[in-house]
Amino acid sequence: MTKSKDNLPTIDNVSVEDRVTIETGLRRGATRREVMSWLVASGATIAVAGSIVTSAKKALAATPKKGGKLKFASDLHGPSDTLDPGLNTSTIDYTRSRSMYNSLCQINDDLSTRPELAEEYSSNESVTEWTFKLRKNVKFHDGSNFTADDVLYTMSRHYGDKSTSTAKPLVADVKEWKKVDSHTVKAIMSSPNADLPVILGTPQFKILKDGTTDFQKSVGTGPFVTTEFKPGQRSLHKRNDHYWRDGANVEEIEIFAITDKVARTSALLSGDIDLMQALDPKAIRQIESTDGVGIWSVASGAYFGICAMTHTSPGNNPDFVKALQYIQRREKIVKSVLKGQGTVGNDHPINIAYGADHCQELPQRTHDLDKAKFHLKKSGITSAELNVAEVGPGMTDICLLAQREAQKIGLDLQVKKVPNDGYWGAIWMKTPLNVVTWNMRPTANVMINLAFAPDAPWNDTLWNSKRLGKLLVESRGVTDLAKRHEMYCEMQRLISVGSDEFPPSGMVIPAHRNYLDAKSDKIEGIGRMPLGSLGGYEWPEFAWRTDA
Amino acid sequence: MSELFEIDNLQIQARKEDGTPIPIVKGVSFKVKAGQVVALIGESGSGKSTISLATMAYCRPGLEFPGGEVRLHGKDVLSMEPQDQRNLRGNNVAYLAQSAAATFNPAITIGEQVTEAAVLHGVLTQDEADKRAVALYHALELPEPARLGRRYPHQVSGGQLQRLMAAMALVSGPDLLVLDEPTTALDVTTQIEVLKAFKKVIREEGSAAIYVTHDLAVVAQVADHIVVLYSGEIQEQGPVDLIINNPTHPYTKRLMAAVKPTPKAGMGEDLDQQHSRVVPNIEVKNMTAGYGGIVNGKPAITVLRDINVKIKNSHVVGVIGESGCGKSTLARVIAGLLPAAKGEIFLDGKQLQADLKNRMSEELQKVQFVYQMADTALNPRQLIGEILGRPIEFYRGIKGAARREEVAALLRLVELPVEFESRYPSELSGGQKQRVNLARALAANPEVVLCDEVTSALDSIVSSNIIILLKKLRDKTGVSFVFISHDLSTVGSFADEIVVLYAGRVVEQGPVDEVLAPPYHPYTRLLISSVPELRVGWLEDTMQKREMAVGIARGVEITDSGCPFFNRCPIAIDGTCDVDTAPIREPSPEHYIACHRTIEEIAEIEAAPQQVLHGFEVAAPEGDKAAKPH
Amino acid sequence: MTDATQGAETEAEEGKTIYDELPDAPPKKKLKLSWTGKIGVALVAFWIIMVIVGPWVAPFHEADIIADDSYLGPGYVTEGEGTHWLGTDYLERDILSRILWGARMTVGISFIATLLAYAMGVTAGIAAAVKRGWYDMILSRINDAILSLPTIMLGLLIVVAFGSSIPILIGTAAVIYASSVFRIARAFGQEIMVMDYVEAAQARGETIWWIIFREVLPNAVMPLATDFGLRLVFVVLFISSLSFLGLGIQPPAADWGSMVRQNLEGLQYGSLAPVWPALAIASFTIAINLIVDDVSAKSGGDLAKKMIS
Amino acid sequence: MQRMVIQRIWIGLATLWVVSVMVFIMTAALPGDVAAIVLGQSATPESLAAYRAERGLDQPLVFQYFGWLGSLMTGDLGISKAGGATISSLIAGRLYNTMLLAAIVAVISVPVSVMLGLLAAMYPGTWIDRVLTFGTLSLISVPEFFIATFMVLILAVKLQWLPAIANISGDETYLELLRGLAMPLITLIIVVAAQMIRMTRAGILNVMNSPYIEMAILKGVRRNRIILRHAFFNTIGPIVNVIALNLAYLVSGVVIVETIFAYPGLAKLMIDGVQTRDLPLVQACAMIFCGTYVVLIILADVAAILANPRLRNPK
Repeated sequence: MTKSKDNLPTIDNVSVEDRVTIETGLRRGATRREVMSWLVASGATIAVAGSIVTSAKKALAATPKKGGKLKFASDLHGPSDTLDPGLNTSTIDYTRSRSMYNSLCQINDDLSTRPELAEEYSSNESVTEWTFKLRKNVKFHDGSNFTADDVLYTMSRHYGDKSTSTAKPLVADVKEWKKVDSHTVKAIMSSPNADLPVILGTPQFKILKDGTTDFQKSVGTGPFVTTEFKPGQRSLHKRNDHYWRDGANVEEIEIFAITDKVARTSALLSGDIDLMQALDPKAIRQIESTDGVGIWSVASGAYFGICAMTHTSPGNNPDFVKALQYIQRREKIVKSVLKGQGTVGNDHPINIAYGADHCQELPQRTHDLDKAKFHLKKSGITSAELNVAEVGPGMTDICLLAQREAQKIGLDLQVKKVPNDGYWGAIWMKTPLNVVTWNMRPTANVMINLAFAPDAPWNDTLWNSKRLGKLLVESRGVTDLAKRHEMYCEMQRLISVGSDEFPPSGMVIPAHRNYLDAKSDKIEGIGRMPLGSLGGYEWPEFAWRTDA
Repeated sequence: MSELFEIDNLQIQARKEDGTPIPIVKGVSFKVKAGQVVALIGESGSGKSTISLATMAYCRPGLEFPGGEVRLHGKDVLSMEPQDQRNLRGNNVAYLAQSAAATFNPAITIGEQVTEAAVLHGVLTQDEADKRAVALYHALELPEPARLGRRYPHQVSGGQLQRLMAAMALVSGPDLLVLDEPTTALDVTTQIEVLKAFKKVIREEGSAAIYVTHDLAVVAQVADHIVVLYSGEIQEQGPVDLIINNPTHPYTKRLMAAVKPTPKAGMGEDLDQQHSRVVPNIEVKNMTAGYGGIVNGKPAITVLRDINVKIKNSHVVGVIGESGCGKSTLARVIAGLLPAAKGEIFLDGKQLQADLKNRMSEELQKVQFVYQMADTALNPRQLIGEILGRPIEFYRGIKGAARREEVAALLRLVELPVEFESRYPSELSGGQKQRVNLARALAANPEVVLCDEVTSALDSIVSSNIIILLKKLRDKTGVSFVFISHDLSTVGSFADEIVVLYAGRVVEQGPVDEVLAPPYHPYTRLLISSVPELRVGWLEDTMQKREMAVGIARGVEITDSGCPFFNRCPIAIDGTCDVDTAPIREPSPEHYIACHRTIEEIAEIEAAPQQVLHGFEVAAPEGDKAAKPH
Repeated sequence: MTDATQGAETEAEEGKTIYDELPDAPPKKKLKLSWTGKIGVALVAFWIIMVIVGPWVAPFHEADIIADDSYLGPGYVTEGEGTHWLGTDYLERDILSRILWGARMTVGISFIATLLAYAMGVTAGIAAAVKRGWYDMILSRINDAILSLPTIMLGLLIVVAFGSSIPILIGTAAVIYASSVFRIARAFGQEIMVMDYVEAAQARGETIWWIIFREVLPNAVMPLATDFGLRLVFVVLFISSLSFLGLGIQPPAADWGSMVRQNLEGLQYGSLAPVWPALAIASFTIAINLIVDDVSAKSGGDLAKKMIS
Repeated sequence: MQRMVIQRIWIGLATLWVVSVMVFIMTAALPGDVAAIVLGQSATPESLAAYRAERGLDQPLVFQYFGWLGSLMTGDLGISKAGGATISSLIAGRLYNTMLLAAIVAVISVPVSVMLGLLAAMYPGTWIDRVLTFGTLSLISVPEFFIATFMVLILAVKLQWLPAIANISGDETYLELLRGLAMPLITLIIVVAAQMIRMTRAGILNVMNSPYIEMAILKGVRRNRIILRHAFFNTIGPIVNVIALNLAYLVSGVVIVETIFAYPGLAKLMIDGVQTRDLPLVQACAMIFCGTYVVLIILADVAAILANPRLRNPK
């Protein structure tokens, strides 16, 4: 049984900005006509606008039902599965953490923040000190009360040599965590940072019980209690009946992984699972043409990058990098590789998904073999080896496209496929030409800070731009939006084009990908927060069954 | 007598690649009357086995029946329905193959295999069949008939297996018995044993038989009628005494000629004294050898004890004994293939290392070994030219054209056409292969050639030709031969000296004429009288002889103390022979007999042949002879 | 001289002229292939030709991403490009072309790998049979060790350690399958070692190498040849199962195994994209097995046919 | 025979040791270590150092090996370097699953395939033979992941008869378990049965050359009896050997099936172990696999001896 769905855009595939406008508008109770008029004004046809609004309404309309069991299949698991948020690296970890812990602050779909375990939070004028008022009468699964000590303990795990936290750098600029009283903590910053709440909303900063060390069966304050945890096999999470707020709709969640993507899709199609992460773009057609299931695609700033290390040949030659950028068939990649579930990239990480910080002024780089030939000639380079691992669905194919184009301009680009495991340790940032993929980060500043700041530990191309570093720090304090936009625009230009005195970053970013997952129609309440799969891993608390 | 069985203008053919037929049997016809034994004789390749299988409407894969009839009770079996043919096999017509060892299924008990046919064809119930089998075991004089059925083929001796084959064939009381070379592979003593048994049961069962062999002497003992075959055609046929006593056809004559004469003094040749030397070529001094780990000069399983043998150059020393007596081992020890546990070996007076790994190339070159089975001795993937050329090149460093010349010379020497150098062993006949096998040894320009049973696996005609060749070679090359065989008459006709081995010990040795003339060692005696003569009724006569009484019935027992032949010796002295090692007597220079009896005693016993001083009456098989066919 | 021997001699002289010694058996027929066997030979021949000429007869380059869309059905025509006789794959490439190019990878690599495996396995195996003792002991243990681990595991270990370049792939397959070859070769070797002609060579004082390569090996060729066929099939399948872990032959080079793998999604909505390469694999491996079956167990079959129910 | 078995056990232990060394060296040779893999893209020099210190990865490899060997002697499999769970807890359930699957497959496939093999050998060249030969050929000639996926699409996605995955957890009813296992079972049975059928057939036809078979024919023995009584008993040795190897494969080699059906078994676990460089885990699996192999081979030899009177009761 297949049915054809009309190809009109739905709320799923409008830009984040528009979406936020529409949804907030509708929430504020704007009429359908009002919202449509905004859209039409912004250049959409009536039909388009209509379908968008309909889908948006549908998303908001229904009220959650309680009960039922939900089976979620992720793409990767193994002996390294862990319930230690500090070591979380994979979707399955994030999702499990989200179901059993809470954060201080929670990130909204529009990337603004709202309080979670922190009742309220505020900073001083200069944004050098943040104060968090903690919720009272929140209980951990073992019944003990949540207090400031738990926060301090949690934060302490992200500092010091003993710390294995993967998020250390994010909070490096917090000088000290201070306990004011049993339910108040202060964060003293070394430099102003307006983004701290957002950062604390990222998975690694889930709040643990003071003194937790055994993560085989750990306790949190979250909506679900972990009743079974077998690394690399599965975990069961029962609804937390004493949850401190009204959440957790389904009775139980089973979380495991089906590593074979074909099998994963089949499992969804056959109804053996309700929710799957990482849908292979190849399979979209099949999902779309089958009743009872649908794709869940969230536009985001996540991107594929080809990194030309700037400290060595060929990446230290700006012309080579330009050639590499001009041979990218960006539209083709979005169409053929991503099957439409993505947006073209402009060789810098900050796309429209970052809203105001995105720089529309910067001209879109296009596929131009003549320019490419010209720059290649200028660089005098004729062959290069590109190390590729399938770090994201389609990475290899993107490189294959590039390889074919490279041939046309007389560049012998050898694509060397390497296994995923060990890639980050042995290939990435170590070989002259390699690939990378980044999830979207809550703010442009965090994103650039992670991957482009001169002192960033994960500076993909070892690109050292003092100017960028300066802008990055300054921008954090700036509150004037126009000024701020200008600064971000310059950063994006530096990364993508470079300036007269500084070469570009050596990053080639041909495309940004949507988070492409799939779900059974029976499951509602999946959010659209664009920082990770299935609405930034936020779904466990809000998902519900229509057939419950 | 009615025509029980009739073969009428039988033709059998193979086909070439392109499908053109190659006739194997070309219109053969003969009859078998009830109770009659017809012998098909001829050398291998004459099609006699193929014909014998045709009696059961069976031919080997790749063969086919283009024409002719095979009638049993007047009914043609070739044109029968497959079902009926099957009911025929093992029921009306039963088959005894040449090698029982191969034709018994290693995984099934003897009893089941023997009774199978009768039970499957519904001739007998299992119990009846078992009873009958036991009866046949008795009749065939097999040991422990009651328990034999529960044993597995590998647990009984070759001779016994051969007789068990007979039981297997006879169990369902067939009208016709087909025996394909049933005794060829056996020792003379065993052969007699088996022949005797066959003849007896065939007589008792009253069934007709087709007896396929190449050995006229054997035929003379068992057959009533003889059919002489050559390359798929009948040369001559007629009643046994007619053919035996005055053969007319040249081919039959030739077969007669190839029959081994009774070994007796003077059958050999006086050797010319050319290239003789004082130092013997090879001298073996009180050597002990065997298998398994050696503990203070004594191997786990001792095969040879205190052997002393001299081989004068350009002499032929024949080593004789039943299988398992250690004669092959002796050759292997001399060749260094099996290091001796104790004792020395001298080559031209120089002591040889026990293990050939430690011998020098020229020592290896001087002593060459010829294997019994040319099939396994010649690498099937090497051309004759390579097989012969390699030792020439290896030992004598002759290469290229010179080497080819040498090879050609060798081929001429062994009377083979020079073209053979570019053929593979599989393209040669058994005799030709054996010649190549010899040539390879000669290729090394050796001083001593050790021939291990080189004629045993061959037809009488072929082997007699080989012997003739060997004699020529000895005279031409002046090489010394150690000629190992279980066939006394062959040895007698070729050797200058004879060493008689029994159970790993030398019981008699000396110049051929001395050894083959009285006084004999009792064992030598037994061997001599076991060689079948080309004379109807010889079997019966010889079975009357005293030495047969105990000699045939029993098998070899390796003993540590006393004379190993004790249990088969008609003149043994209880309490002495079984306890003390026999003293060495020297009736004449260089002629030694190891026996407790003095030469005189032996002589006078020889004079009065019939009384048995030790052991048993002629073993009469106990149990019911009344096993009649239904 | 006695009459008997005298007679024998003269008769024999004359006999030789009239009656030559007869050949022991009717001339052996060389084995003739049955129709199945012939089909096998034809198919194998076809693929071997493709290994050589594939890229030239293929309508497109294996890496051309030119079709209008992915998973197009057989016979679809892309304007200005040409017809995709077998349709297109997930990345809008022409399947027929990739299969033809792939022959080079799949058949070629497997073949070389198997050859290597034999070179190693047979030499070591027969050497073990000839030398015996410690040499045999050590080799056999290492061999058991390799055999006892799942092939795909070893594949993973080696390929991940050294990267999945074509030489590495070949080496990996060779090493892994050399161990099973070793086993067989050793067995045959031991059978042949008991033959007198080997002992004769040893008695002559020949070197170990002469014995291995001139006496033993030539006699093991036939049985090993049939095994070679089967082994080749296993290698083909092994390499395709490596591609299941993404360790097989690497893109854009097409090999049949990874083609099946990468297009599996196609199956989910009835595209034949993964079926074609699967057929290619099957056609090749089945062909080889048909030949092997024909060559081996033939005589056994003949005798078996003579059985009457 | 006892002597032989004991000797084999020693040889087996030697093999186990060789394997442990081999696996250790190979795994250690892989690029990146547990820390690098686990922390992945978000690793920093500091966090790497901290992680290594925490999991005792900073000791020299040789120490690690002998440490492992030592604790193995005391029956302790150690702790996963990746997740921190004890190896035994990781393995326990999966070992059961693997053995369960292997056992069921064996119980079904062995008798069936031996019978079919005999059937094919009984009627060589007939349609039965050709069908069996060609059928088995086709089945061993297609990658198993193709067979498996194909089946999933038909039986699970299209017809929705069976679940597409078999991530059994032990709390299913027998029916659920059976339904879940159905497709993995079918796939594996197909794969191993095809092999064993062919081997059985070949083995029998091989024996058919021997003179004692001709003798049986000449005794007028029926076809079935020739095959079942005369030929089969002399083929048991080789056949059992093939069976043993196939069973070993069922325990260790079924990665693909485990992956496609998300079946929590050992093979996939070992792959995961390798991919995370989790030495103790990899070693544990390797030991289990090698052990199984050794035991099966010994059993095969014993069976061969029991089937062969020549070896069973010498003169």
